[in-house]
Amino acid sequence: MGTDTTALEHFDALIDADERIEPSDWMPDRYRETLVRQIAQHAHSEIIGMQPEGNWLTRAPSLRRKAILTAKVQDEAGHGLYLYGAAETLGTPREELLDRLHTGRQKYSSIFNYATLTWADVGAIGWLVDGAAIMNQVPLCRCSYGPYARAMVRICKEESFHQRQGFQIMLELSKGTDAQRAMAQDALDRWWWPSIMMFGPPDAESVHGDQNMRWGIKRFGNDELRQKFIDATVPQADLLGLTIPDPDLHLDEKTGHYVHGPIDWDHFWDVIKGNGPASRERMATRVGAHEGGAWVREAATAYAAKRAAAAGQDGAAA
Amino acid sequence: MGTDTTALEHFDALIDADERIEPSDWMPDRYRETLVRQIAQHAHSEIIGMQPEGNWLTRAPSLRRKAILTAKVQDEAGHGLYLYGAAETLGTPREELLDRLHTGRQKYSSIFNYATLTWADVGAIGWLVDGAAIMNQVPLCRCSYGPYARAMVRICKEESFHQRQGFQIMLELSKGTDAQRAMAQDALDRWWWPSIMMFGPPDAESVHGDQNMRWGIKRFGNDELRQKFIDATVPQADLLGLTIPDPDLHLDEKTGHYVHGPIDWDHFWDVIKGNGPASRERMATRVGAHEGGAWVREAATAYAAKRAAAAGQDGAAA
Amino acid sequence: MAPLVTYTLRQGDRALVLAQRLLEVVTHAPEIEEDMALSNLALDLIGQARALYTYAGEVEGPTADGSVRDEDHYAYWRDQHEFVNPLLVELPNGDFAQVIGRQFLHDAYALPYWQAMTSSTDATLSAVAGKAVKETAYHLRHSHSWVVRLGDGTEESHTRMQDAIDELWRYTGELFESDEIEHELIAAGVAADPAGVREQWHSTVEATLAEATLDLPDDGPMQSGGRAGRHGESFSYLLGEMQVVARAHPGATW
Amino acid sequence: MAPLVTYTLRQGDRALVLAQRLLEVVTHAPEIEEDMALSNLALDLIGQARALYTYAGEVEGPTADGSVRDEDHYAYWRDQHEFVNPLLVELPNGDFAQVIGRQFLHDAYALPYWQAMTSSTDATLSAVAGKAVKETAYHLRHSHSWVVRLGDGTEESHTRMQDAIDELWRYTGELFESDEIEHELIAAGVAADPAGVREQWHSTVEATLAEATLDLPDDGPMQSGGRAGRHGESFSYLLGEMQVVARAHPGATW
Repeated sequence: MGTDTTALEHFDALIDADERIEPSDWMPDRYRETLVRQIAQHAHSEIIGMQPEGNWLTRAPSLRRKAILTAKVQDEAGHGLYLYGAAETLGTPREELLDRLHTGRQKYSSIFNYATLTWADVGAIGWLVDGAAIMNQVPLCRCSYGPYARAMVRICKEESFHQRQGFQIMLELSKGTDAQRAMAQDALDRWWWPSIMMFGPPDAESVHGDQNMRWGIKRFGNDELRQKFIDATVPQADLLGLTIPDPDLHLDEKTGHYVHGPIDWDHFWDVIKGNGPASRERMATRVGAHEGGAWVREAATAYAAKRAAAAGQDGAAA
Repeated sequence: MGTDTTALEHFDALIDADERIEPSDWMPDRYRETLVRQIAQHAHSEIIGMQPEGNWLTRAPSLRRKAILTAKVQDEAGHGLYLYGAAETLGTPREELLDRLHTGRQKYSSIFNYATLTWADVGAIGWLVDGAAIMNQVPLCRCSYGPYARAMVRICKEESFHQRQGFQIMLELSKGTDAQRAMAQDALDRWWWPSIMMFGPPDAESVHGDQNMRWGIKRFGNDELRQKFIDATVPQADLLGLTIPDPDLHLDEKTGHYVHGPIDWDHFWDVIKGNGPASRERMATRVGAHEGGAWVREAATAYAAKRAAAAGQDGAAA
Repeated sequence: MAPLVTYTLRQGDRALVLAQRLLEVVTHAPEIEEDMALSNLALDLIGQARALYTYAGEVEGPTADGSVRDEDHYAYWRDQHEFVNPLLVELPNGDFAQVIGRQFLHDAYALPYWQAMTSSTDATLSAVAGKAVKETAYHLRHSHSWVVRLGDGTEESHTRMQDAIDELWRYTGELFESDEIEHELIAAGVAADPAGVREQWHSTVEATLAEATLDLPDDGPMQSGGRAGRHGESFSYLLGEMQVVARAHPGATW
Repeated sequence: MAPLVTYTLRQGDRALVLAQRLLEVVTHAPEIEEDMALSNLALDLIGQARALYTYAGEVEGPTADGSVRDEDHYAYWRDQHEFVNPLLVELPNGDFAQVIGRQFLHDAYALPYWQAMTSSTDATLSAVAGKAVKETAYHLRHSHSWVVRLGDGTEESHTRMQDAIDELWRYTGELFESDEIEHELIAAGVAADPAGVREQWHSTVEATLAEATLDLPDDGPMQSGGRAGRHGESFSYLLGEMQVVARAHPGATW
């Protein structure tokens, strides 16, 4: 490869041909930085996302649900690891990325700053939050950056299973006792608006949209994905016999799309800024686990060093 | 006061006249050491004794019972403080006594090394353990050492109230649902033998008995107190409709006393040695609270010193 | 539910939930005197809760079967969303500075609150207030003293105390919220006006923090929701523990 | 209750209670790989418990109303004294060394146990054993590795790991107890002989501790009672938490 211009032309050509950029390819600094941030924040979201559902592992009301939820939380840890791995191919080690999370320089999806108050919240998260995440993530399976796209393919497969399980929980509750139905409705009441906010603010207000679109990091606008999600989800709520907590929600016969009421974007930005109901708790748990576990990681490092030294000596002696 | 011999004669005269020895009186070293140990271990028992019942404060099944139990645990803390105060009059500060507890050099009543597994255990402890403690303690209200005797008078008053409350719990349970009756019987099954062991091994095997009797520290033998307790308690169990877990227990028509089956003294010594079901937990909680609270006590000391220094300066300036 | 019932339950739940947190500390306090003090606090708060729950039952009136809900109904048989305490009192226990910080910020509210309530046009609430004022004065003296000792003690205690106040601050706003439920009660002289209570609270807190050489936090966004039955994640654990024995034996008496 | 039922429940409870303690650690582990490993452990143990509980229900046979007790009956509707797990697995979580220590001492028992049970004359238990052996081999590899890393890591990790093993030791004896309930089952080839299992357990433990530069504790008095339904004080809290949602909705399906 000759000059930077040639490298950029080559890069642009790959992008234009909808081909994958791999770790060994040249890439603009901004592309690399944007991806590191996006992939890392996605990874952080998986890790932090273990907490609201992890909150119900010990209390799951049947052994089958306990097993399914445990498998889900385990998957989320795995997703986090894949994604940190993908981010590491761009040159930043996991430890540095975690440090950015712990010090607030990188964020995670704000949806996880809400509290899971009942067992039905576990169902609502699977149904709505994973549902919204899938909407956001399926397009990323065709993201220009290879390692990220491949991680997303693996993740999307598992996440659609999780979403079905969440919906199953809601279905059982809505067919169940009065108390179960009330629990399901209450969870929907609390998770609906935060879930549709997961797609981010209206495109008109979005900052990085265009460049990310051009680079194949983002494929669809926020509003388009949000609409897609709502159109898919309203019939599911009808099937459950539950009421979406939006009095303005109605079907526009002409367009065939559901029109929703005004979203409280002030609340959205407030939660982004760290004032969500469980924001402090999420970080305290994450940082607490990391700092509390430092002696364990140090021990593992020390042990590995001892083994390496012994192997070195064995090699020398041999 | 002239020579030691005169002091000893004076001391013996007080003892023989059943009068009180006060802190300012001369007393033999062995008398002082024995009392420090006995009073301190009594204090330790009150403090450690807060734990088995404290274990049910958050789960008491009615607000009235919650309040009564809270008051009881608070009283026990108070008893501990009175007793440390009494021991301190003999020259050993509380901090030193607590240190002896925390390092195992001084003990506490072994009865508190058993676990409270259900709400009924709270009733059983009040009924049986406080009942046995009262048997042991009422004679101490006439102990030769003044501060100890006076502390015991205050304590006995409150403890008989506690015992009645414990019996009330058992009464409600035994008149209640099948599950409540079963809970009460199960608690009696687990607390009976440990309670009658509270009086200590048979007099024939007791080490310090005679000297302590002569000094008015101990008034009655272990067997006598144990008999008294059993004679009082069996009719109470009958009233509750509960069965004492001793198949050999029967009334000796001739003597009018209840004869009990063999006591497992091996188990008693095993628990004394630290192998009770909750022995480790009791010490871990106590030592944990003490060590965990060191920074708090240091702060209080530092603050007091600052205030004293400021007052000194004010005094100098005035 | 009638506004007076919700209002009364808010105070009762505030007392009971705080008592429950304090009971968790007993046998774990830094010194025996504090095991005593905290259990004494809890005992007073349980007493307040019992009086308020009993009153709520009377105001709600007989149920379908003719019985009146008693204090234990409200404590053991309501679910999470029916508890309407402010979030401050349900926060999990942290270190002793956090326990004292929560207590102090609460007591500095509760004293002027109960003082104002001695003038309530509701005779029962006014009577509860008469007793609670005396108790709360002692509580505040105790928590104030500890804030000062810890704030002006050692470097470690100062840091812990400041951290505690900083973390707790976002839960203080909710103490002074009022909503439609309370507006008519305030107008009727039944409920204390939160604005007046807040003034005294702030004055007490400002003075105590200054004496303790601690910084007064700036007001930032406030957490809220408890008074509307929306709690934090730790609350369902608290409730589960508190209610487990009672609920295992429906209809039983103790 | 038939000896086979009690015996089966002992194994099922051992698995479920241990899984429950592991689930408490998830999101609090020292690294993400451990959150994964511990949840994977828990998942396997839950699976073993489900199979064993289902079998216990079949062996117990239909109840008065003709229904057979299912896995959820045993998990959610039995009381404390009916759970017959050994005390080791119900111990509250301490630091990571304690969690690993408990796991290792357990896995070193469970592997030879399940290996022996593959030869059980009871076809169901033998089938459960076939699956459990594979899972437990992985579990033991994981816990063994951590014992070695922590024992031969830093001074701090060594101390913590030694302390954990020393504290846990008094709970190991119960794993190898047998009573009248088990004697006939052992004689019939249904149940593994604890003596044989103990030999392999001891051999594994001795080798691992040596590799980890840890001291093998002396056998002292052993704690006991779990297998007879007499638990420690922390167990009622574990059970209360595990069962709270299910018991709040009797008859509901999930």
